[in-house]
Amino acid sequence: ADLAPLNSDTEKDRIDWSQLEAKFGAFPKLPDGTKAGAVSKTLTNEYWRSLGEGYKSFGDRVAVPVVYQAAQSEGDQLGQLTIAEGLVTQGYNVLLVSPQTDSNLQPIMEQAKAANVPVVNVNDAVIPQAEHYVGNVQRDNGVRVAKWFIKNRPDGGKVAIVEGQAGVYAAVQRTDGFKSTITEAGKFEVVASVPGNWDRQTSYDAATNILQQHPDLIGFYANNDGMALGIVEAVKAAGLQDKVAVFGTDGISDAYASIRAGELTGTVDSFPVLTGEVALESALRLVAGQKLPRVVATPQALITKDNADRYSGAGDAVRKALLEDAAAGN
Amino acid sequence: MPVPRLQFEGISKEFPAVRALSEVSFSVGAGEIRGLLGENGAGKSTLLRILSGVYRPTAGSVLIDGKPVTLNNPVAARAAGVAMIHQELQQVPQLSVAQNMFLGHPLTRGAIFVARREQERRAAEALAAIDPTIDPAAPLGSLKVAQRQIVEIARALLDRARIVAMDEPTSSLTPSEFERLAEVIAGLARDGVAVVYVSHKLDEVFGICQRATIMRDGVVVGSVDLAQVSEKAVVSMMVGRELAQEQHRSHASSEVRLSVRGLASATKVHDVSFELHRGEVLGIAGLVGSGRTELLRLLAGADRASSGMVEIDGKAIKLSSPRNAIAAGIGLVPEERKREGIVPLRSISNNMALASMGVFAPRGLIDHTRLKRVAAEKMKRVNLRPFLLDRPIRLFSGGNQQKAIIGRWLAAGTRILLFDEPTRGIDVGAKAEIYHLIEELAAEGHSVIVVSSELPEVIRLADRVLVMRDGTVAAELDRADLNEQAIAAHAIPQSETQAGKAQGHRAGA
Amino acid sequence: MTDITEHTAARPMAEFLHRFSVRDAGTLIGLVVILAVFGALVPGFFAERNLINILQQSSINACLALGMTLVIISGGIDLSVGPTAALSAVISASMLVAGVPFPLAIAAGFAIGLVCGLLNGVLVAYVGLQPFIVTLGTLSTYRALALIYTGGNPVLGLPAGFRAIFNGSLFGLPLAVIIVAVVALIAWIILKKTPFGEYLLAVGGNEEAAYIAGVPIARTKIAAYMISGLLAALAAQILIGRLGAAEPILGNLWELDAIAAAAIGGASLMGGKGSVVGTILGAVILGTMRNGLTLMNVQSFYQLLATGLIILAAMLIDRVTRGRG
Amino acid sequence: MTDITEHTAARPMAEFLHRFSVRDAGTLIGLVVILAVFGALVPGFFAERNLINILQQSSINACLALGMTLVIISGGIDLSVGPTAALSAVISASMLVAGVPFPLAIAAGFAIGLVCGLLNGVLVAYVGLQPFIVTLGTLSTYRALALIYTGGNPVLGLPAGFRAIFNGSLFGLPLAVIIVAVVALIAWIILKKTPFGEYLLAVGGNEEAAYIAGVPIARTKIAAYMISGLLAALAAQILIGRLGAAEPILGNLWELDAIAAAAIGGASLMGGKGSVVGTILGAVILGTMRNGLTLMNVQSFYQLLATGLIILAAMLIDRVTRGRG
Ligand SMILES: Nc1ncnc2c1ncn2[C@@H]1O[C@H](COP(=O)(O)OP(=O)(O)OP(=O)(O)O)[C@@H](O)[C@H]1O
Ligand SMILES: Nc1ncnc2c1ncn2[C@@H]1O[C@H](COP(=O)(O)OP(=O)(O)OP(=O)(O)O)[C@@H](O)[C@H]1O
Ligand SMILES: [Mg+2]
Ligand SMILES: [Mg+2]
Repeated sequence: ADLAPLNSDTEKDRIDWSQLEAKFGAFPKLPDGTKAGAVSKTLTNEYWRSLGEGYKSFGDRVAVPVVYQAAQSEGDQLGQLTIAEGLVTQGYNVLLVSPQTDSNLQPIMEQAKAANVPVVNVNDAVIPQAEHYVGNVQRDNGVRVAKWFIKNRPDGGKVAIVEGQAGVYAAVQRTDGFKSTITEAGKFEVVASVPGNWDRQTSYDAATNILQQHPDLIGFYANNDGMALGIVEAVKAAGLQDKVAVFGTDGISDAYASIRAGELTGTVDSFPVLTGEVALESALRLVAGQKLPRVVATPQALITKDNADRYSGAGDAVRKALLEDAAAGN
Repeated sequence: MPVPRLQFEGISKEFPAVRALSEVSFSVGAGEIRGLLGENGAGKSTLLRILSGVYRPTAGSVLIDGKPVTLNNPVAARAAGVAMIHQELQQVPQLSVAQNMFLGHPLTRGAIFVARREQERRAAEALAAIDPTIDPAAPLGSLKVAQRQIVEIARALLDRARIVAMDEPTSSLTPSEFERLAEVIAGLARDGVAVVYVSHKLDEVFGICQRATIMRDGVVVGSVDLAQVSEKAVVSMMVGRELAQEQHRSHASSEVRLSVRGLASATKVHDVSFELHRGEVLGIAGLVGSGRTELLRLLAGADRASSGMVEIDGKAIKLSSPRNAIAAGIGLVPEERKREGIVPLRSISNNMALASMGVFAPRGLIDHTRLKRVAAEKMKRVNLRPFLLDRPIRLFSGGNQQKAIIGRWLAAGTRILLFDEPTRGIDVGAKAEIYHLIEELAAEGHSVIVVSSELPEVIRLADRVLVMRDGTVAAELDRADLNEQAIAAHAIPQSETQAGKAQGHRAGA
Repeated sequence: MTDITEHTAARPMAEFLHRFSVRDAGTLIGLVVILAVFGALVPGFFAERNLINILQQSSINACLALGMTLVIISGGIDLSVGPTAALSAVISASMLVAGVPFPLAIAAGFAIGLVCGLLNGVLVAYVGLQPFIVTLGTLSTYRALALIYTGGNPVLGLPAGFRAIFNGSLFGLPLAVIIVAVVALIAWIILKKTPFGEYLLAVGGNEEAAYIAGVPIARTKIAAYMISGLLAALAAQILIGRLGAAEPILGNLWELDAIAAAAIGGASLMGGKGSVVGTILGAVILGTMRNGLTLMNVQSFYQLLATGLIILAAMLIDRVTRGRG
Repeated sequence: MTDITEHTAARPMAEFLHRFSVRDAGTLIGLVVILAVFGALVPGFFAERNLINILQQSSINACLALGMTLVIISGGIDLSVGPTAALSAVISASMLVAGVPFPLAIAAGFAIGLVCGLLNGVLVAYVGLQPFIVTLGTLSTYRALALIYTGGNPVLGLPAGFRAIFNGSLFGLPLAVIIVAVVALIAWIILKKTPFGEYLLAVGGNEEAAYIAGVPIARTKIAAYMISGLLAALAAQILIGRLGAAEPILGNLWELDAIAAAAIGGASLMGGKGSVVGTILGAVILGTMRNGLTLMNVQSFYQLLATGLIILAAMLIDRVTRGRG
């Protein structure tokens, strides 16, 4: 039976991560010698390294070895495919993949199916044929930041977006979520939406130019934290740190540090370590024969100076906080 | 007997697959001007390149003033007192004349900045001896070949060396420039410098050298006192046989093959008209810069004419590219072989076949067997040496490269051949072969145009001569009227005729 | 006389060198060394399945590198292969999704490749701009066109029939590998056996001399870029057949891999020199390396390190086997 | 006689052309056209503040492009500038964070740049490998080293005192701009006034002739790569001063911008040609374009398109003003 192409943001067959245990019971016993292979986008971004830590910590907990590989750079699509194919041939019991693009790991789906290995698509780009997806809703990143502006800047004003690499799924979705939400609110004007190419320096220059043209700007939204931190420096250099709010995405540790220091206004943390744990847990449940829904949604939260401490403790503390959030329904 | 200034002892040099020099030994005294003669590929340049530190010998040693010297690189050679003028111009077109002359050992101010003015002044001094009109500040790339060669000579003079090696320094020079160079060389000799002088122009060698060393196939066949021997004897030592003195024979018919009317280029050629017959050899003489090369390039389609028309066999043709010209049966053997002639990394056969690839590939694929066969045949005809058809052409001596280019047009079945200085840098033996070849081509019904600055060459070959001056045809001389004085009289602009008269036998350009 | 015997004796050797040059032998030795090292370190490296994997994974780069080799031989460079592939891919794909018959959609993709190459070629050959900078400009331009055309979204849902064309197997070998092998054979024939190949070598070797000898300089150069564009389009078809989707950002950094393969294989960026056999070996070296490093589970930073070092090592090995100059 | 007066009359003109070449004038016209277009379209484009912005944003690329120009003139290319900068940045930064005195940490960064350049230079000059492929190899290698050294993390928290060094202003101009202007002046002097500058031109223009003339070929090339490495390190210091953090992935694709600036400014990738003035103008053209497009809020796909088209247009304008050949 052909599956409909997956849209992780809207798929009906989904479950929140917090409900896994409730619905499918305690973690099952695995066949002996189970090992998991994981391919990430790149290790040059802390987000993906944290995801790997999540795999590893859950793997250690249930005594499953996890191999975690990554392409040499973001955008190295064929390199990533090569890696994934290598993992299939090497006989891992389950594959966790975070593809560079929606389609570059497509051939893996077929090869893995032939080898009877389940594949879990973890975050970011979405393989249309994916039978299993664990991750957050990309669009929601932008939406959350837009909502902060709507709530905290009731008078509205000019805002600007600094985008990631042109054409990348996460960048497109996040930008769109922010833009449409804030535009609908009425009082805001998106005066610029320009490429930052995931690059700190490019974002710095772009922000400088935007600020110079719109000194009355009230905020920036950047598609990731690295770019947001570049923007923060530009804002400081322009002497506007009290007037301009800057938001990033991902929740890397530097972003937390900057938030605590009162420079970065906030970021949307999607909790990569926890996501990694949940993803591996889901994957191993599949290996054990459980039938999970197609999408397991992982949490995210808008982090600002007020709540930074709540979300930045050791793994279990965050897990607890997020479980509370989930129970509270936000 | 005093210690010789320069002594070669048992020098051998092997290249992959070629033994260029074996056991070369001879010596040159201080104040001596020694001619070094030999056919193309005899190993003259290789020997001098060893002397100037560019190549290292496989065996043997060089002694200067009786002491063995190690010449591992050009800097060491210069430090040992050797200056060299290379056969291939070794210059950087982007730099100025003065910068080129001082390249590698610039004059500096405070050991940091180049003393540009001082360099230009000294360069001008050195140039003045031969051609004072060259501007030392001009970019070298803007100079004509002849001027570049003068710069190369002047550069060697700057060094105040104990030994000056000159590898065909006059291949692009006019006789009057040669006269001035001869004085300069005599001056060097008076100062005790040992000069080694390589040239294919025997009259030059006889004019300025006391003795000459003659090489053949990488070995020294002997050194002779030039006062005691005839040119003919020297030539037979060089080529290993007697060269028959050939007389001009005309094969021209009355049938007009090529007809040119009012041809002009945007820059240098004005209103040139002439006819070329089947089987005719038409010489074009004139001063350097009179527009001869440019005229040939127009006919070869390499440059675009601004006006005029060209007919072949009565049919008007458009010469908008070399391809058109080749299709119409015209082929050019260019003046600057290295720059416009050869594709250095490709073999002799491939260089030969380049203009007639279509012929060798009737059904799209190159018939290599046929190509090899034709190449072997044509190259035998032009007497390529060494006879290695698959060897990259860059490894051949200049004369042999020229033979391959001539072979190119033979293979392409060209009916109208344009030769621009066909024997520049080519030895007497090969020269005779090329003359012979040109005659054969004419006899077969080809039409030939030969541009040459060597008047004896023009007179030897041509059925008829056009003399060019300032881009126009100043005169047309029939065979009966051909002599050097007549050509010179038309070639030299009137105001200069007085000065020009002084230059006796080769008052050509 | 002596001359003649000498040269007949030298002939067979020269003939052999002509067919499989010393330079290619150097590259082959490089490949053998790398294979031996991985074979020793990675169990199952020599499994048939894995060797086929290596070939398949090298095929796209090999395809591009062949076109790149021709361009490099002509004295140029083509940085725009990735975006050309992307543009060709998204246009073919959107036609396929719209139900256009396969041959037409594929032909359209190839046409795009040719047009992209044509533009590069015209700017280089007729306008006389530097190849590096022309294709740097079109690199951005073509990518932008692909993004604008798709609005940045991937084109999904390619028909299964289409995918089968480029994605099947024949005699146990992936079709992509066979296609690229055929392309390599054609490229080899072009370079060794046709006037056009000779013209490429001549134009890259000495443009002025080639001009005087009647070589159609502009047409030769343009043809080289068009072939490069066409092969980029072919690579794109193979890839979208494999992936089942076409993305506007496909082909990122392909140019560097293709240039590396050509250079490892002996092409000189000064023009006039390059080898089809060498380029294929170069592409397989790069593919082997990636495969081997992945199987050894080398972390990505160290893989990057290894990539760099192996490019340098391959060039060094080659330098040594071939001797100076 | 007439000759002599003629050529002395021609001297001042030649002198002038020597100082500000026709080619540079072409580039200047290109810049003026672009400025005029943006000035007409973007209100406030000519505000002093914005012009300073443009200079500041061009400064890093200009700094790299100057080194690139010298390398290109010598007949080479340096693709590894970005990773060299990254390596230098993270090592300086981690020393700064560890409390090492500024001068020492900065010197260490510069030393890294020099060493990276030295390695490139040695592989090109002594081993005789192709510059493109050597620096393609070191591009990966140096990047990998930067990533391994930092584990992929940025180095944060640079001391404010350090940041002030490269981030201040003088006479209303950002220090970065002044530093790069001084570097440009030095580069100009090197190229026009010193033996080394002549050697660069000679080596790139005709290596064989330069060798025969006794130019120290290897040392000249190595020095060019070392200067390029040093300027990459300087660019890195300026950047981390500005951003307050050093990332191992800093400098991605810098090489393309630097090459584009040099090429727009008239450097020929065949070697022997290039101009300091032209390169600076080229860098400012690229900077102006980015600035103008951002101010016009051009959507990212169209910015990419504009980047590509403007590189092509700049080359075309230049071609026209300069005439064929
Ligand atoms: N770099 C090289 N590699 C291989 N063979 C070479 C090389 N240089 C010269 N030769 C060969 O060495 C021989 C001697 O060449 P050389 O240039 O010394 O001759 P020459 O006497 O100067 O000739 P010409 O009068 O044409 O200048 C020739 O057979 C030539 O092909
Ligand atoms: N590179 C150059 N730069 C400037 N002027 C040149 C250049 N080459 C040739 N010229 C000019 O063009 C004119 C015609 O040169 P051309 O080479 O056609 O003369 P030629 O009669 O063939 O001389 P030669 O005997 O040297 O070949 C000369 O007067 C010369 O001043
Ligand atoms: Mg010689
Ligand atoms: Mg001439």
